[in-house]
Amino acid sequence: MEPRPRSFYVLTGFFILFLLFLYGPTITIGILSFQGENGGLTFPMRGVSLYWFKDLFEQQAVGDIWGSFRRSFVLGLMVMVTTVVVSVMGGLAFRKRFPGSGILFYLIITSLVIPSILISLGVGLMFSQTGLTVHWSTSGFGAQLTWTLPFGLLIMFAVFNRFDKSYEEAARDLGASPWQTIRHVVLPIIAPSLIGVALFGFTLSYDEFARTLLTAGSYNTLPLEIYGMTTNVTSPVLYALGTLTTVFSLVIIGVFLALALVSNRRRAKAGTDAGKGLV
Amino acid sequence: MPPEGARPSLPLLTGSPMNKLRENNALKGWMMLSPLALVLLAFLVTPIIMITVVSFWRATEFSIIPAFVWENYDFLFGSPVTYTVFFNTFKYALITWAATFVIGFTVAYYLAFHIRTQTWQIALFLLCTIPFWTSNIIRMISWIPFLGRNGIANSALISWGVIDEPVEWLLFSDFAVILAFVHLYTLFMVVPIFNTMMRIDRSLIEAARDAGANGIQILWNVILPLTKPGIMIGTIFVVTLVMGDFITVRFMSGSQSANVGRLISNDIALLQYPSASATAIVLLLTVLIVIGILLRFVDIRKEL
Amino acid sequence: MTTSKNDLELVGVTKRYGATVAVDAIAHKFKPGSYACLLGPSGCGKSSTLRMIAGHESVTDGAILLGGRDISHLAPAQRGTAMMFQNYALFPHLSVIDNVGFSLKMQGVDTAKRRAKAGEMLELVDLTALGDRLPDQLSGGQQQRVALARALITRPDVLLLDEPLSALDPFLRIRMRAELKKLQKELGISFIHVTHGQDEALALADEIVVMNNAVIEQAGPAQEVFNAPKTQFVARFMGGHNVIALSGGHYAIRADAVDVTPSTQGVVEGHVTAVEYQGTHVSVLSRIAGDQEITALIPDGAFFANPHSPGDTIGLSWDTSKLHQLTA
Amino acid sequence: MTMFTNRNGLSRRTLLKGAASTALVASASTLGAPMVWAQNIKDVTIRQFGTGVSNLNEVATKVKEDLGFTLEMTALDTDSVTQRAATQPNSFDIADIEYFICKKVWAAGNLQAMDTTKLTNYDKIVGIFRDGKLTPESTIAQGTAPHTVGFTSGQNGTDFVNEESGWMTLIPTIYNADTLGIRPDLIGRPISKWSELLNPEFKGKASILDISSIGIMDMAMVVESMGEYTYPDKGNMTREEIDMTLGIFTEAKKNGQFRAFWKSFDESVNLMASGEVVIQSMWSPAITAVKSQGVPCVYQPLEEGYRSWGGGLGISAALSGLELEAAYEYINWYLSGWVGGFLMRQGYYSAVPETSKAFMSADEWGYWFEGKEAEGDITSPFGDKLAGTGDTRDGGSFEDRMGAVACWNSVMDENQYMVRKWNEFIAA
Repeated sequence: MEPRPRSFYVLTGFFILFLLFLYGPTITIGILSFQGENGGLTFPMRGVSLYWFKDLFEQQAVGDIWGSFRRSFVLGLMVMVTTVVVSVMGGLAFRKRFPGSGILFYLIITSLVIPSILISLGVGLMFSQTGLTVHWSTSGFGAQLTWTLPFGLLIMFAVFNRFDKSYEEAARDLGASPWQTIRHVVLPIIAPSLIGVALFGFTLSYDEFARTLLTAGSYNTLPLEIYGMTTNVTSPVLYALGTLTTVFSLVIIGVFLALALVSNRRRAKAGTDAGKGLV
Repeated sequence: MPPEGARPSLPLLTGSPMNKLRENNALKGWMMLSPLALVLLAFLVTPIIMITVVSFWRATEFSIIPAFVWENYDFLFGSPVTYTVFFNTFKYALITWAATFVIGFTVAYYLAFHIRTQTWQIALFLLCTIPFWTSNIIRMISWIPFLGRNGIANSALISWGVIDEPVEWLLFSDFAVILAFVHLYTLFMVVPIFNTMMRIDRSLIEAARDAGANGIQILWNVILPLTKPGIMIGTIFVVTLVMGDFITVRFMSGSQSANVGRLISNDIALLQYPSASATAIVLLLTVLIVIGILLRFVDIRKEL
Repeated sequence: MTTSKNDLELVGVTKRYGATVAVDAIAHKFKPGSYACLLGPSGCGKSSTLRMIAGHESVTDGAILLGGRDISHLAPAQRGTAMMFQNYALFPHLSVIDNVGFSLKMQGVDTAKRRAKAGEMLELVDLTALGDRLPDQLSGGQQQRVALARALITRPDVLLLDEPLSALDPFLRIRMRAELKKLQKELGISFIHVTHGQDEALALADEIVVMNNAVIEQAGPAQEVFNAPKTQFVARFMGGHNVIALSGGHYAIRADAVDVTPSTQGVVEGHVTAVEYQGTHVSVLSRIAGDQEITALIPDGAFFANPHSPGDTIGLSWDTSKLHQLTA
Repeated sequence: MTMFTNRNGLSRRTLLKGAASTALVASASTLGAPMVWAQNIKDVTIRQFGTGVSNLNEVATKVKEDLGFTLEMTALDTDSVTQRAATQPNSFDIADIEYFICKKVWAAGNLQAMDTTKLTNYDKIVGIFRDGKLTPESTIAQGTAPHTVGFTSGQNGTDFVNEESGWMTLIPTIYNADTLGIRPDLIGRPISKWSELLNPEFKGKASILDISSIGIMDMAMVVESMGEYTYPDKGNMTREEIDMTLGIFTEAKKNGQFRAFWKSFDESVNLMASGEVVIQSMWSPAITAVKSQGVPCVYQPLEEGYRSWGGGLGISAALSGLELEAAYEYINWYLSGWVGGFLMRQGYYSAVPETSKAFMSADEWGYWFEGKEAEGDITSPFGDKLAGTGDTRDGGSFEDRMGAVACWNSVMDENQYMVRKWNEFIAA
């Protein structure tokens, strides 16, 4: 092993501090969610219990946590699928410049940088002025896409910037139609990145607050419900929910990682080099 | 169609067939992009137009009335508070940017250049991202028991004898706001910088060392300039997220400070949509100008 | 004994990565002021050796001496070596002139002086006109010359070149070969050039060091290594040789020392398996008893006067004095 | 046929069932036999929204039990409630809103007037919501007193009338008298005036709420108490009065008087419980929540009286037919006592206290309504202990508290101006 420079140890120290900073609140939440039955939202702990987790599964005084969780989950899946499909199509199309592609590109950037509250306000106004009813699966869905699509597209741009075009040329030489080329060559090669896009699509949606605020309609999504709870709930059940949603997010990441691993392993078994086409 | 038809370099394909091909490209491109274009049209362009239109409307307590008046803008530009609030917005953006940049760059640098195996790089990187999967709101409010007058930080400092009286400015202050921003958004800086750093050819570092550059010189003359695209992308994320925020400032300042986002959200809460729209339009223009300036330094499409 | 300042010696130099030995206790003294090639197949340890000399990899064991001092633990810039990288490693964000002047900038030389100096170097490599361009606006050959200028500006005693020609097309490669050789002669410093191409090594090197499996198989003047390979590996790797197992052991014989005769008149009888026209020569590949293959390189005139095609039975003959016994 | 809008994705089967029973209702209604559709009402879903104060899931559960139909509850913060009531008429069937919000949204036409003859307990509703007087001798407090926005001229009225016209805008449900909450242990001396909020003694330890229409009233109470100014009508300030009031508070804010402003119930609880703040405007259940964490907290009655608020249920203008009937049935049930008892045991008051009495123990009634000493532990409906033997309620009996109301939460004519100035105050 090469010897470590002194800066390594300094930076390791910095990195550990950074992790502490990052994890501080998460750990605080984690600890406080095991607060005893009579404990409050702040320290000190009054005993240790699973009471608040149990409480989470019983009916709350207000709101509907599990309903909102279900909606957020469904919405997350909707957004995820749409983001993947639209981003791939967009990424493919954007490889060539054509009239209008520049404008669309700047729209994507605008969509990425526009303050989220504007989307919320604008979509809300648009629906109310045209007499449509806002609903999480229509206006909320669209509003979230304005945030997840630019993300997905940026990832796809990065992927296609590094995509070796000779694979496609080879496929075409071998008589593949454009669709076959995409289906049998391009998609398998970019599959690992698609898992990334899907993960982003899901989690960005699952955590989105501002864009859903005025566009979700009668039924809350989970972040809205949590926000609502911060206005009404004064018990550690809020932290139990926080801990549980973190665990849930971790499970989701785990599932995606496992998917990536499995697909890699299957490839390795099949002995192909797919996925290596990205240089 | 013979396969050669796809090769525009053939001398046969000049003139009109070439044009046809180009048209075809545009058509195909637009067909592939139509879902994207539709979403952006329906949920980005139309809402912006809507906001622009409404910003000229009049409002009552409970409803908005189509009109064409400048009173929302007059009020906005006429109030000294607007300038304070815009100043605050820039202040938060700038300080948060500086902090996230220093932290993000250092962390990315450490991961990219001091961690040797890719497995460890990925593992440590994932470790950084885990806290970002907790709900933002919960992450934010969990600072409160930490920073409060009788919070963990103050109790610890007092028990160590560093201070005698609880430090008040830890919570409900600009410090708390920026701390929360940095906490929420540093990852947006780490990811793109790490990504660009990972693509720096290691032989460039060796070449610099060969040329006699020491660690700091390499950092300043090679790594920093080569990381610029990542820094720019991270900057765009952090600056726009901070400038558009309205929740963090409210929670962490104890409602004592405001940025433009809060001005808008307060107006929305009070059903003053035209006034909110006017402020939103001004905010949007401000953000777009800032981003426009940043984009002059980096070709996002090329650098991804 | 005098030691000149570009006297480079490797003493038991070893590189281990965990349990893998990349370079196994090699020892060699390079001839001062000469053009040396480290030749070998990929993974033989030649690049690691070069990088250890340059200081980009630590030496696990042994020492590297330059001009009599142990440089094994010095920083790259303090060694008196300079390295030219395989892909040139030009800084993409700096102009040609700033790339060349980079090391001066690191020393804190002021801009005017730096630029003047860099200009001189560019003149040396014939690129004065392109000083303000960015690297990716240059052709491969131009980039290489910039890299050369950048390495030479430090006035190294030894210039280390890591497969410098591999990224060029064949024409350019041959031209650059000549230029490198010329430059080395002019500057009078040592060049150590890593390559896996024996033709490149033969064309350039005063001294060839053949490496295989982490050790030096043979080192010596180019002609000696080519004409008198010590081992089967060297004989095969240098090319142009047949390795034949005879009763006394393994022997090498140059392909152009093998004659094709009618089947009964040769030392051995062989069956032609392939005929390859190579311009000035024709290579005739044949199989002899014991399942050995022998290549004979016949001047094209001689061949076409008496052509053979695959399947023919021929005789192969040689002057036994041209047989060269191999040690391993 | 407007009776069965296929809103909640009713299945074909329910639609058929509905159609069949519509015919039955049509034929049976002349006979006055609502029993027929009672079978069918189980399929009805009523969507209600409001603040977390009263949009409790227990109520929905009880409705399912007692009435058979489904009540969907959405709890929002005060601002979102206003927003939804005013701008999203299709997103609810019943709006659980405050009277001052009603003043804002009634004219938007999103709600329909309710026929008091269909309300079984109308006569038992307390005077506050009918003629504005708790007792015949009471004076009516300033601000948006509920009775001033409680009635409209007729079925399709969009105005407000001052007399009991038989058509109500909101059916009153819940109300209370608010005052300052304090931490007696950290203050250590009696507090008796609103002006204490700006006392420099509490610099950096005071708070008020950041909901303009409520906050401005608290401010007005403070300004009057300081002797700075006496408002002709706190509930309807002039621009000068607004500027002056907010000016005083902006000054205090700049001097660091406030630790934070709160917008949600939970924030006020945490500010108080953690000791960040020792004196602030507060809502009664928040005091309860602080106490249940074992932290001493008092809902301090003050010399100048209380700032009061009231809420009620409004019916969406879009509601008709069977669902409208269900809504009336729900409202009648709401006033019949169970909910009242449930709310009163948390420290609010029911609009029809006498029906609620049946759903409270004598001790609870004595403690919460009559201001008597508790004879045993007083617990909340959720089982938390709120008071022990010998404790009395802060502020005393119903008459003592509601009789000392100085003003009601309100929306003033210059509301828009006030809102903008409030926004500036927060941003200053």
